[in-house]
Amino acid sequence: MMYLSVTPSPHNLGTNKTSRVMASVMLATVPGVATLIYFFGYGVLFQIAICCLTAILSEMAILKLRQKDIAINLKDNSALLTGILLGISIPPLAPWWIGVIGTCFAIIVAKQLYGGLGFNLFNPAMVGYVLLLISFPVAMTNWLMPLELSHVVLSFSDYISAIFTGVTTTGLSIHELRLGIDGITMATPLDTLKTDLTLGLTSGESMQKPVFDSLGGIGWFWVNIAFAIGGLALLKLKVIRWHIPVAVLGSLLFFSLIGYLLNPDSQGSSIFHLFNGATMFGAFFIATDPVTAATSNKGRLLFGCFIGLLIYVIRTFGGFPDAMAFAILLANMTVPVIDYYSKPTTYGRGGNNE
Amino acid sequence: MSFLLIAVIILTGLGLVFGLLLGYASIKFKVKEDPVAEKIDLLLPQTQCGQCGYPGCRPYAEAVANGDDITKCAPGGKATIEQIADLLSVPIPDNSNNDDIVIKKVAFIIEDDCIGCTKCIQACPVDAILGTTKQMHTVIIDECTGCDLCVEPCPVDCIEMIPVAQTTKNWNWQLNAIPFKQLES
Amino acid sequence: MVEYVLLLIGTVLVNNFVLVKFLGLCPFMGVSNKLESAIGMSMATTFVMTVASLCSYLVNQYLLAPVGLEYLRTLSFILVIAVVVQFTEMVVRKTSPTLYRMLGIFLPLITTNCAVLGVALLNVNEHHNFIDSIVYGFGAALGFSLVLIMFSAMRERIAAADVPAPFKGASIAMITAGLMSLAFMGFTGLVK
Amino acid sequence: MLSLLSSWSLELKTIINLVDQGHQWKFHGGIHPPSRKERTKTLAISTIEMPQQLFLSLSQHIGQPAVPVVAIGDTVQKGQLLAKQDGFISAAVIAPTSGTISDICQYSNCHISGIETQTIVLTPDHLNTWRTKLPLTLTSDHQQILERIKLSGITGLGGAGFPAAVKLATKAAIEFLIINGAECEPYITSDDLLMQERGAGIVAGIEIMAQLLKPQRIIIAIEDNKPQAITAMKEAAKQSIIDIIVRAIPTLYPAGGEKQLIEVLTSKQVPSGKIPADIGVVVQNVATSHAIANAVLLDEPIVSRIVTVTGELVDKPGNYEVPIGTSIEQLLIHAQFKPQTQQKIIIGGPMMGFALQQINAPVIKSTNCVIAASINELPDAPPEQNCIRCGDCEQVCPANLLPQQLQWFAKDQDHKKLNDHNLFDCIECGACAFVCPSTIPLVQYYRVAKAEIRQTTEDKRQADRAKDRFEQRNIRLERDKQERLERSKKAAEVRQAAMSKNSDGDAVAAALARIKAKKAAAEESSDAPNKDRVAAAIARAKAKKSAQTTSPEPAAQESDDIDPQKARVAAAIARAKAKKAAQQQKIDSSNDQSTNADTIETIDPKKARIAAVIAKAKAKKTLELEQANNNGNDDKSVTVADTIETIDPKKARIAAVIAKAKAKKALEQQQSNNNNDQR
Repeated sequence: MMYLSVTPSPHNLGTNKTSRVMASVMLATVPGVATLIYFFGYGVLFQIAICCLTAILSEMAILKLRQKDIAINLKDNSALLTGILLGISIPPLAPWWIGVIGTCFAIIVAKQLYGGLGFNLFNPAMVGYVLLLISFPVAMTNWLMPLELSHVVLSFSDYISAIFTGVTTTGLSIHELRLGIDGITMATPLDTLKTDLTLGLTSGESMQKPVFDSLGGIGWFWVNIAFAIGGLALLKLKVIRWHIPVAVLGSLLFFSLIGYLLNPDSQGSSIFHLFNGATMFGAFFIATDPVTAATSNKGRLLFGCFIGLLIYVIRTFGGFPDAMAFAILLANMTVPVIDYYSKPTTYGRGGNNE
Repeated sequence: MSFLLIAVIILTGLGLVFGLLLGYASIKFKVKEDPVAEKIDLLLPQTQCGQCGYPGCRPYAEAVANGDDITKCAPGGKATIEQIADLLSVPIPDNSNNDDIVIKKVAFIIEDDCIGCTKCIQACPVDAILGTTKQMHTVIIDECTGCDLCVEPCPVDCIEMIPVAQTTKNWNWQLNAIPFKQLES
Repeated sequence: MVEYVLLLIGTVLVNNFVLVKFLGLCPFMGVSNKLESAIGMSMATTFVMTVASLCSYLVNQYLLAPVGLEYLRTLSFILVIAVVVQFTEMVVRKTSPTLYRMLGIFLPLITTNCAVLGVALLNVNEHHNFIDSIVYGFGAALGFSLVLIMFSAMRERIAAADVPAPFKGASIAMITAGLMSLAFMGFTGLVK
Repeated sequence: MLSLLSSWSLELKTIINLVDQGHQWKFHGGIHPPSRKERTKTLAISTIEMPQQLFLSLSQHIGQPAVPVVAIGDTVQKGQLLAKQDGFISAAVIAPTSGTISDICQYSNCHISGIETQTIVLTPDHLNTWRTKLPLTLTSDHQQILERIKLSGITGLGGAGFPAAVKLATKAAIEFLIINGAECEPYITSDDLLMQERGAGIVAGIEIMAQLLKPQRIIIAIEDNKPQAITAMKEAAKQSIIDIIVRAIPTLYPAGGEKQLIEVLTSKQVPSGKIPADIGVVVQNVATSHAIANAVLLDEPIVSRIVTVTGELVDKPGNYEVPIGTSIEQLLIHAQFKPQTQQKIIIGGPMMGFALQQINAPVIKSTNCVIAASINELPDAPPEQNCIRCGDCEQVCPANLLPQQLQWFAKDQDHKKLNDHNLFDCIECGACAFVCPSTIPLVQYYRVAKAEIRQTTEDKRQADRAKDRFEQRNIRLERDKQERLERSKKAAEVRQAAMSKNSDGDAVAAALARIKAKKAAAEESSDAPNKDRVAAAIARAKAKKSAQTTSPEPAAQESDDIDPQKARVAAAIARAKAKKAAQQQKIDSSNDQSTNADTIETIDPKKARIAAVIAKAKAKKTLELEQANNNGNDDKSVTVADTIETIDPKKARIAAVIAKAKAKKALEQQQSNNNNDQR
């Protein structure tokens, strides 16, 4: 018996697949994660592991509840990616339940309640992060100091113990770990600058602190460089397009430059903004999430510029030291409106024809 | 006492001033009759079939504008109900069991049986039947709205409602053609 | 001048009436199904809020305060608001019948939009002067409009989404509003 | 106005100058699907043996089907007109060889829908004799040349099948005549080979079109992956008497799309809803050009075309010159088709072509390629996943649309938004679906949405028409009523005038008499003949009963019980039988005007019909009377039903109709009774 298979055109398809897109993004985080480990220890790895596990379990649970095909939906790797991105964002020695709560909220509320991949309005990882930041501000700002400034050397088991019990095997609490050699609590460079500025110091004075070096914050510069390399690889692989990262970085550069030139004493320099905190990570990995970004190229540029502006405004004037998550969520909110008003001109509707 | 009086005077004065203002505005911004019936009429399929209980589409449109049930139009089906609901900003009634797709049919006169009584001609709301006394009648297919009204009056039951034939010209993609069928050859 | 700009930014973003103060949620949920109606609603509300805060300031300052009738504030403010809304309704009905139909019951219900009364009362509480009041009213309305328009565009998108049955409609809209509120916390501390 | 005109002409000049300088532009998006042309791009055009039968569909083109001008059994010669074009947008059908017309029937067509169309079946006599040829020359009258192209049934041979003469008959001032040799779809090489081998013919066609259109520039566009074709065409163009530019354009799907090609070559965009001629451009396919040359200069209308047969499942792929109407099955067999349990036969390219539903469908004028693909070669798309809004589709869309937004709206059936996002500017090239990482059949969603919108628009148009007609009718009825009133008023006035002249009493008496007479007549006409007729029927029935053995006795019996449904069935059976009998025996019967059914004589069928009809009407009236009298089902229906037993088919028919009418009435009666009971 001979059968003719009748399918609609086009009959040949490209090779790009969603799962491949997601996997490429995951792979591209490797340099950044490696740098994080180099400067801040193995804690990051555990956080990523915790978040990934939670992400997959919660996604499976919801898919099961909704009676959808678990295998097919998990294979798109999107839950795993959310887990990785959130894991990277969480302080390395945060207690284990931080990652679990954040990821559950991200996957269940921000993603699956909207119908799953493709329907969510907000970037799930950032929703999870913001929730954690607001609910557990102390735990979420407990970034470790760079290893080279630390007075204790932590073993592998110390990380596990710290994450799951709150103290290292030698009995040091996370707070004690964060004490510098001089006995002063260390914060992230952005945090330090913010605190110092509110205390009346100029940015120049603040920069003298040990957490800074000539390039900005110790370690953070290289972390950002590493994420930027990963991002450029994604650009090269055509997994993401240039519009959003360029717009984010460009507008951040632009606004911070204006701010710095107008008032150099109370603000960080452009370089400081570009290579600190989550700037590169956000610009290349979070903001480029296609689901929650604008559609057209014009819209993407606008979207990116808006993120850059918000990062600068909130970092400089707002109450939070790093603003990537808020900026992205706020920009996510504007996406449908941006899409509505940034349609490209369709062929034959240019109006400059006879 | 004067305290109370002042309060009363002030509030009354306020009310009076605002009242005058609104009165003036109501004259200035007077709106003529709402053309909603017209808009509803445009949404109806214009089969003039009378299945809604009104003589034609326009009367039903007016009735809907005055609050009648929006689910009475059988030929329009679910799509029309949704459009009217959308226009009037009312929820779509759940009990509208018009889920099935309305298949377009046209009247067909079995010419052998036709006795030329002209009864169907009188019944047709859109003058889509041609013929005269004691002559065989025929339907102008392009004009037939498929309203069914000619079937009943026919004394010899020679009118049938037949679905419009599919040709390569009126053929269209159906969504259910998407799932990749296989054909034996 | 700078203080007005700060007041405006503060009212629009930091102390957003809908997402931070949780005022005016009724039209926020009710008229956000379609972008067009949301835009119409925000224009109407902006007009009402600005004019109402202006009028209520005048009424309070020059009518009630001089004779010590502050206890009639709520009553007279509602009167003012009702008149302004009624006026707006007439204008909208005349100028845009489609918008009038789309807004439906929510147009007269601007009267009971607590954000409007809220603006008027907060003006008094915060001892705003005449221009402050107008800016505050306008800022509140702007914040309301901004959020409403974004929200309605998002809801149009949600309408096409495969939302689980128990969360369809208002519940997912509520969740979205909650997430928006979460995002708006990022503005905390922007203006002291 | 004048300045506008001059600026326009200035702009035009600059465009032409730029074109002359070899400037090319880009269209938005585009993709590079694997070309897969290697297998056939070097295979010379070859012919296949004449099949046993040719199937010439009357709908090989866009527009109205052609109208046959031959009948079954006719002998035709090669090139003879078989069906003429019907209307402006239509094309003639030509005999591809000499032979006899063996049938004109519904047959599968080479169409995406798989719906059968009217088809002329030609059995070749294998002599292949041409009809007499009357070649024209380049200098012939334009009208004559156009007429010749029309009569030769030439349609666009690139795929869409738009009648070629329509494009050439344009009155617009033409700046660019573009000859499309881009052939951007994968697999297809038929145009490539045509250009390589028959460049002179193509150029001859171009010369004819240039004669008709008087374009300022003529450009042959060929994708740069066909170097041999480019060389061949450059060579041919050099021989020509006119200036022809041969332009290699970058290989990028869908550069061969008409609108995209225009943009690449001239930077102009065809405004939405307009045709290229509106901006002074005409595009024709190379094969069309070749066909035009044949038709005009040799008077050889379109009898064959070049078809690329390729795909993994054919062992002998190639570019075959095939008579129109050859079945695709035969073509595949010639190419040594190795069927598997499952395969796709794609007509056209893999991007925009369609999967064939019946393998016996014929080659039509626009069939440029047949791909017999195994399921591994062109696999079915994996199940659709959720859209992740990656925007890849938007990057490749040659119409600069937002495909993923369109997809959401299409799923949501939001027609307004679809129109806002210019759905109808989509050319269905499939680039978006090709790049979609979630394997969403985007184009399919658009097709369905377009169909729905077209349907809605059509419904709306019909509704408006119906409304107009309804209103017109109401006006007419109202007017008639007024006129009637007017007339009766006038008549009354006349009468009154007459009455006032005569004595009153006379008039009243006369009126009374008139009324009485009328009543009597009415009674008579309805009652008396009927009784006669019924009696006659009974008599007849009795007489014939013995003679008839195969009479539908049970049916008649069943109609005894008052079940109207059964009576109806019986009537229907009787009617069907009667019809059959009538066809066989062709008994002509007649009826004198007194309606006595017994006096039937064989005179003429028309009269018989009249009689039958009168009987029918009468029967109905009787029934009405009866029902008015006894308000229920009575024995008479049995009596009438008995007449079914008659042999005479005509009578049987009459009886059947009566029975049917009766049954209907009875049913209604019963229903109304039931309703009453329920109340």
